[in-house]
Amino acid sequence: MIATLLFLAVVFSAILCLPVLVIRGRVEKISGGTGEKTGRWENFKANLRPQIKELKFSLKRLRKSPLSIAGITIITFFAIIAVLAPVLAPPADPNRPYNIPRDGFSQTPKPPNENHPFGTTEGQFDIYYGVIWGTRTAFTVGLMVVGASILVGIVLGALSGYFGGIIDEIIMRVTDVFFAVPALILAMAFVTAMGPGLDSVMKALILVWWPVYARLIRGEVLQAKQETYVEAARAMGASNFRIITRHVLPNTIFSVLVMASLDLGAVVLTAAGLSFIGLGAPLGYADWGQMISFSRNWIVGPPGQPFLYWYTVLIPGLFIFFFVLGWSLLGDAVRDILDPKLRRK
Amino acid sequence: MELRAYIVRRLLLLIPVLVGVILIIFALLQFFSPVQRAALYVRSPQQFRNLDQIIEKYHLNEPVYVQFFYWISEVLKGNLGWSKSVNMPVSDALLRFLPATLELLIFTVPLTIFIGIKLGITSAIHRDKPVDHVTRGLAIAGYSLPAFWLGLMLLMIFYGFFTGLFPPGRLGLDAEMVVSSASFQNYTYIHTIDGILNLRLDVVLDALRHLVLPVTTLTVINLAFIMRIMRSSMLETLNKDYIMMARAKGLDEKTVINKHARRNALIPAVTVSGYLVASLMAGAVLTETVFNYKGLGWWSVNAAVQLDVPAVLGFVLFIGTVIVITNLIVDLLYAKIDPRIRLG
Amino acid sequence: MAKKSDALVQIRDLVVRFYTYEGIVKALSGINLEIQREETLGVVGETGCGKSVTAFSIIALPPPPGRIERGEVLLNTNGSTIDILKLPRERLQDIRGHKISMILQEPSAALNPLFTIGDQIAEVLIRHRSETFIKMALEELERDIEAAEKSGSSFRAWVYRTYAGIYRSLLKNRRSLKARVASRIPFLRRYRRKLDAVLRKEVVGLLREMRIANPEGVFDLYPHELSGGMQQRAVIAMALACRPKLLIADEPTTSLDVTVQAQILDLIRDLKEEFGSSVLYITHNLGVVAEICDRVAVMYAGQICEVAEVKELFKRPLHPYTRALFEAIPRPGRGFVSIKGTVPNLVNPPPGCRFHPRCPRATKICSQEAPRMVKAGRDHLVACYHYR
Amino acid sequence: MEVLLETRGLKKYYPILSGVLRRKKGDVRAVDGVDLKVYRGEFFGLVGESGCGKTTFGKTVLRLLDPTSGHIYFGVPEEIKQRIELLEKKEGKRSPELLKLLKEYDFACFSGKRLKQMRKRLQIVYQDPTTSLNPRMLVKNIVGEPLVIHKLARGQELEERVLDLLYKVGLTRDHLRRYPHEFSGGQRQRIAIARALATNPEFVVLDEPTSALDVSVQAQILNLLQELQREFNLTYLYITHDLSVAECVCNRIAVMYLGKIVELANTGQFFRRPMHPYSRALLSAIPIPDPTVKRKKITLTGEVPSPANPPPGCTFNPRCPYADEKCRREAPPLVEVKRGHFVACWHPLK
Repeated sequence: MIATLLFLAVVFSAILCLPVLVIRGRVEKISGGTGEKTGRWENFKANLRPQIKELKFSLKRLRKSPLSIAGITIITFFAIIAVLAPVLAPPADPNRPYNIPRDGFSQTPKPPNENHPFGTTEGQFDIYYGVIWGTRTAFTVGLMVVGASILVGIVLGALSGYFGGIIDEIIMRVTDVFFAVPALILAMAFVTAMGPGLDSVMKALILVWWPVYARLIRGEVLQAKQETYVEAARAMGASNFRIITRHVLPNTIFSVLVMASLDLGAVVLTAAGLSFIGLGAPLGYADWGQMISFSRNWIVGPPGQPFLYWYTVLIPGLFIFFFVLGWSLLGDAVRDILDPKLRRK
Repeated sequence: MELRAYIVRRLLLLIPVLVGVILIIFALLQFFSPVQRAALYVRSPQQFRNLDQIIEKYHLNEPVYVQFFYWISEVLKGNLGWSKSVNMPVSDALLRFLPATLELLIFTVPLTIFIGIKLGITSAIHRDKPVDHVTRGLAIAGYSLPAFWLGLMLLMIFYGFFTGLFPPGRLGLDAEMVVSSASFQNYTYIHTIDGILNLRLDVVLDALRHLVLPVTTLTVINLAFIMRIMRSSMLETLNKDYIMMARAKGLDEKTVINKHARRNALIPAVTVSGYLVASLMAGAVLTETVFNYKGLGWWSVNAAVQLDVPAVLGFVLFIGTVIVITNLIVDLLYAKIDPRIRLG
Repeated sequence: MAKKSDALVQIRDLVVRFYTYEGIVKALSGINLEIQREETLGVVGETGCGKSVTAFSIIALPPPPGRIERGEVLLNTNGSTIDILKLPRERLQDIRGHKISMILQEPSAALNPLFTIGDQIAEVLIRHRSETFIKMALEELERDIEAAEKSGSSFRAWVYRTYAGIYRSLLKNRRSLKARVASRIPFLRRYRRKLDAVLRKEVVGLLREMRIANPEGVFDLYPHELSGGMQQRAVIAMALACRPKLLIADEPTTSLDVTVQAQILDLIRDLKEEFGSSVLYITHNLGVVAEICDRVAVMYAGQICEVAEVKELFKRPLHPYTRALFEAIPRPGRGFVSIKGTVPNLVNPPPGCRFHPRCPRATKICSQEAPRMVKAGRDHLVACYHYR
Repeated sequence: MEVLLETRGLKKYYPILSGVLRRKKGDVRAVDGVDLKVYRGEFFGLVGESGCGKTTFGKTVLRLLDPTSGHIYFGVPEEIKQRIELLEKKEGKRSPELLKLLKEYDFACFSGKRLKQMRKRLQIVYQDPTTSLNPRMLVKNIVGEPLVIHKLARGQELEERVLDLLYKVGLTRDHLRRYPHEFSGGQRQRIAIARALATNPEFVVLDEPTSALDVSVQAQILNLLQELQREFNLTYLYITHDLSVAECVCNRIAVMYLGKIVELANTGQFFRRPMHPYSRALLSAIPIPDPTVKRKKITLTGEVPSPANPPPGCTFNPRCPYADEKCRREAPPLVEVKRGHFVACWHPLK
């Protein structure tokens, strides 16, 4: 598990600092870095000032639109839960924190009481513990899949968009194939083949999700390629690699970020779907999808009180809903702000 | 003529995609031992006994490309193997469960597209006014709702609280009796249509009652998809000069929006509706499981859970073909609407 | 200062502001302008001086996110004077495309790509002159009915009579329910064919007047199938379809080639004579102004600095900015004279006369209070304290 | 006067693909065989209407577009060009010696290292300042990029050279660390010019540098270009459709029509007495900023035919009032009718 956390941190930082790195001309800095010590530092600070001004402008706009405020607050709320999970719900067995503690084996869910603040599910899994650690699973799955898909998508998308010709034709036909079958169904097939379990779900989702980014980036690269400043760079004698990294990607990276935030929600949804069907996490693993599947036959209470077992259905469901809602709101708001046409209006 | 060339080129592009889907499925097969793969070639239950005889017959332990050749010839003959979850050949199972999913889609697709476009346009016209924020918020909420959870909640309210108002499953017990009785002529196995054809209003009503919840779930989930595209393409169109010109011609706002703006804004929506069918299929899988609405989705989930590989792969192949064909139809529709493509 | 004059259009104290994220752009601050009958008034100025905004505001269509804050646009037609900006939406739409119509700079963008040229022109005719065409259709129907009765086929006569009935109801009320229902029913829908035929004849005649080769063929073409010049001619046909009193032309030839521009300028001049309409011609090219305009207004940063008869203006430019504009015209052997400084940012424009930061003759008063329009000769107004 | 640029039979065709297998059905002949000499230090004007191929010619000369056929010589001695022509006639395309010579001197055949080295000597300034600068790059990096690519300066020295370039084009130190969208149109074009001068080139293609700017800003840029030409002994290929500006700024003018040069002359000769019917019509169509002058207008009928299927013979014949049977059959060559005055017409006007 520590390995996944480490990998998680690397992927997360890759996504975040990739644009900053590329924009600020870090690459150029290294190549031109001989100047004496102090020169480099002012240079670094001086280079950063306009970018900060630019960022401030976007943040000012972000604060204005109501959708993005809601989005950001929800995401920060979940991030805090994910980080503080060991504190909020101390794991019984430290090196297997994702297993929900069971309090007996009876099949009827018990309502919320003092040592199970959110009650227990069918099979007495503590909902509170499961939901808290479920947040961490959601982040892991979401970031891993989106991160990996972005990396694969950028490479293939940039290649097929920039060079066109046969490469473009092949990569595009492969993405068409993946688009021909919906993500959930293809993932289902992969998981059946590779056997259930969270790792195979993640592998399946990465396999299924990269075409989305390959096609998005290819479109953006095709568009950026026609811009005059790319032809001007060619006129200067810039190499293809330099053009892609310094001109094409910095102008397309932002739409990838928008897609990433929207997709993070979609990935978590699909993963939860798979767990709901029973193909995702093993029994007792802290995963929202699985917790909802426990509540399947308890949605209709006995004749008298229809909502007797409301907690087994409602609580995990709300967690998924708000998690995905947060990312979608943020993605939608950021898209409006970053859209060059609307940006200056 | 440009349009004919466009169609033929789209058809030719179809073939590599289909081959691609088949290759993926074949690649997945390689995860299994020859014994499990033998199940693919079984036509009837008794054949299960002499599996090794089947392994020789289809050279299952020979190099991959040889197996591929035999496997393909079987698939083209329609033999997709045996589904142990429903004890019938995969191809027959496909035919048996298809009508149910079709019935679900007949109601969901038009509903989603119609409401999606309507909402998209209204929220684009009243940009940044309360209407816009509300509709966009609702659509995003719809998009973020997990399909299966929404299904459960709807059941809880309309089936639990209002005790049996809109039940899950496909038909009530008595309607089931009528449908399976001899007098009832099953033309399409789509109960609403058969009911009408057999003039049995009660069957139709009962089928509709069972359809309400799954259709709502699917529609709410996919609404945001169409609405967002419609809204941004409408916003773009409204800034165009010919809209300004239409107003300068003295046309009233309604004509400007409905005649000039809407048609141009529809073009991107049409190209994207290909993906809508794909996401509806994915949604159907979950919805049918929640409402145990015995359609293709329900069957595929059961097969997946019981590791009934031939069934799942047969289902994926079928869905892939269906979506590729719908994409083709959408492309042709796109060419028909936009004269710039049609006349090249 | 604006007395009750016989001018066709009087713009009084027009103020337009744009509400953008960077702040409120004061696009137009108090525009006063008059357009006489059968006159071509040129509006000249650099990018961002507000000439297009003025044009669009005349028919109350300021480009978004602009809003008309204050001012009147008085239209004097057959005796009555109405303020267009205060008109209810319904009456405003009756004027647009009928009394005042527009042609834009990019012809390819001004035509809807999904409709044929004929459709888009007929649309204007139906909107504003539907009575004349429905009457024409009725006359033809009457003739068909007699012919049908003479030839004894009573069924066809009956069909034509029902069509005539629908047209009469359309005459009474443009959105008559009967006509709308009829156009839904497959068989009855054919009643429109007669009206379409009449419209087609009219539109083809119009296209021929625009000197378009093969007007019959062009009627059924889509905009992307025409060249730039042809597209602009179609837009002009659309604008002049209802014999408007005023044609607003927003740089119609800037995106065309020189040779095609010459053809379009000739066309506009001849049609102006023939149709007897006034033209508000907006451009930044002084050569075009000299060739086609009778009177010229020079605009700078949302204010009008000088208005004069064209020969007078070219002979004796009084306002320092006008003088600088004429200096900047490239003449061989004299190199290029540029105006120092840059166009001001209109979010917080310079106080007083907005040209004072760049004006060689600016004094203290120029930066305190905006100069008023002063009469400096026969038909020559200038807004400057130090004109000479 | 040393010939800096010479093109021999330069052609650039775009294939028209149609039908199912995207078979080539024909060619759009954007540049259809152009022989042109530009002398060092000249302000050479290339004029014509849209679609005549002037921009394509400019970009092909810089190898931003790969020519279909023909040669491009930059500062190549005369006898080498003769040698190549001779070899081509005698031994045809395959002769090894010819290929060696071409590899060595014909810019159209350069590749890899040699092509990159050559790029230092050639630069381009585009029409629309907003799209020719990378919106997400600081001015410092935009102007400095050519120096970084050719490794001419690094770190502090790079910043000094960039600052020096900005001063030359009339910008200051505090413009260094700003994004392009914070500048006016005129200032952005100055940045583009600064970038073009970074590797102090010899030959600069100006692709309608001022047509997107207002008259007053245009004047500033044109003055700047003339000063820079004097200071750095630059040679300009000035592409424009605005003849009134060309008259003031160019010393020689070539008129292009449908991919071919129809007339080439000194500015004075050209504007006093153009000899090709198209040039005369072109000049007469320019509106004169003087209301008192009513000049005789030769308005051409119809519009520029599409370069996909140009008319046979002289491509101007359908619109030419003097066209006769010969014009319809045979395309006229570019002939030196008077000293320095070339016309491609069977009946040049007197």
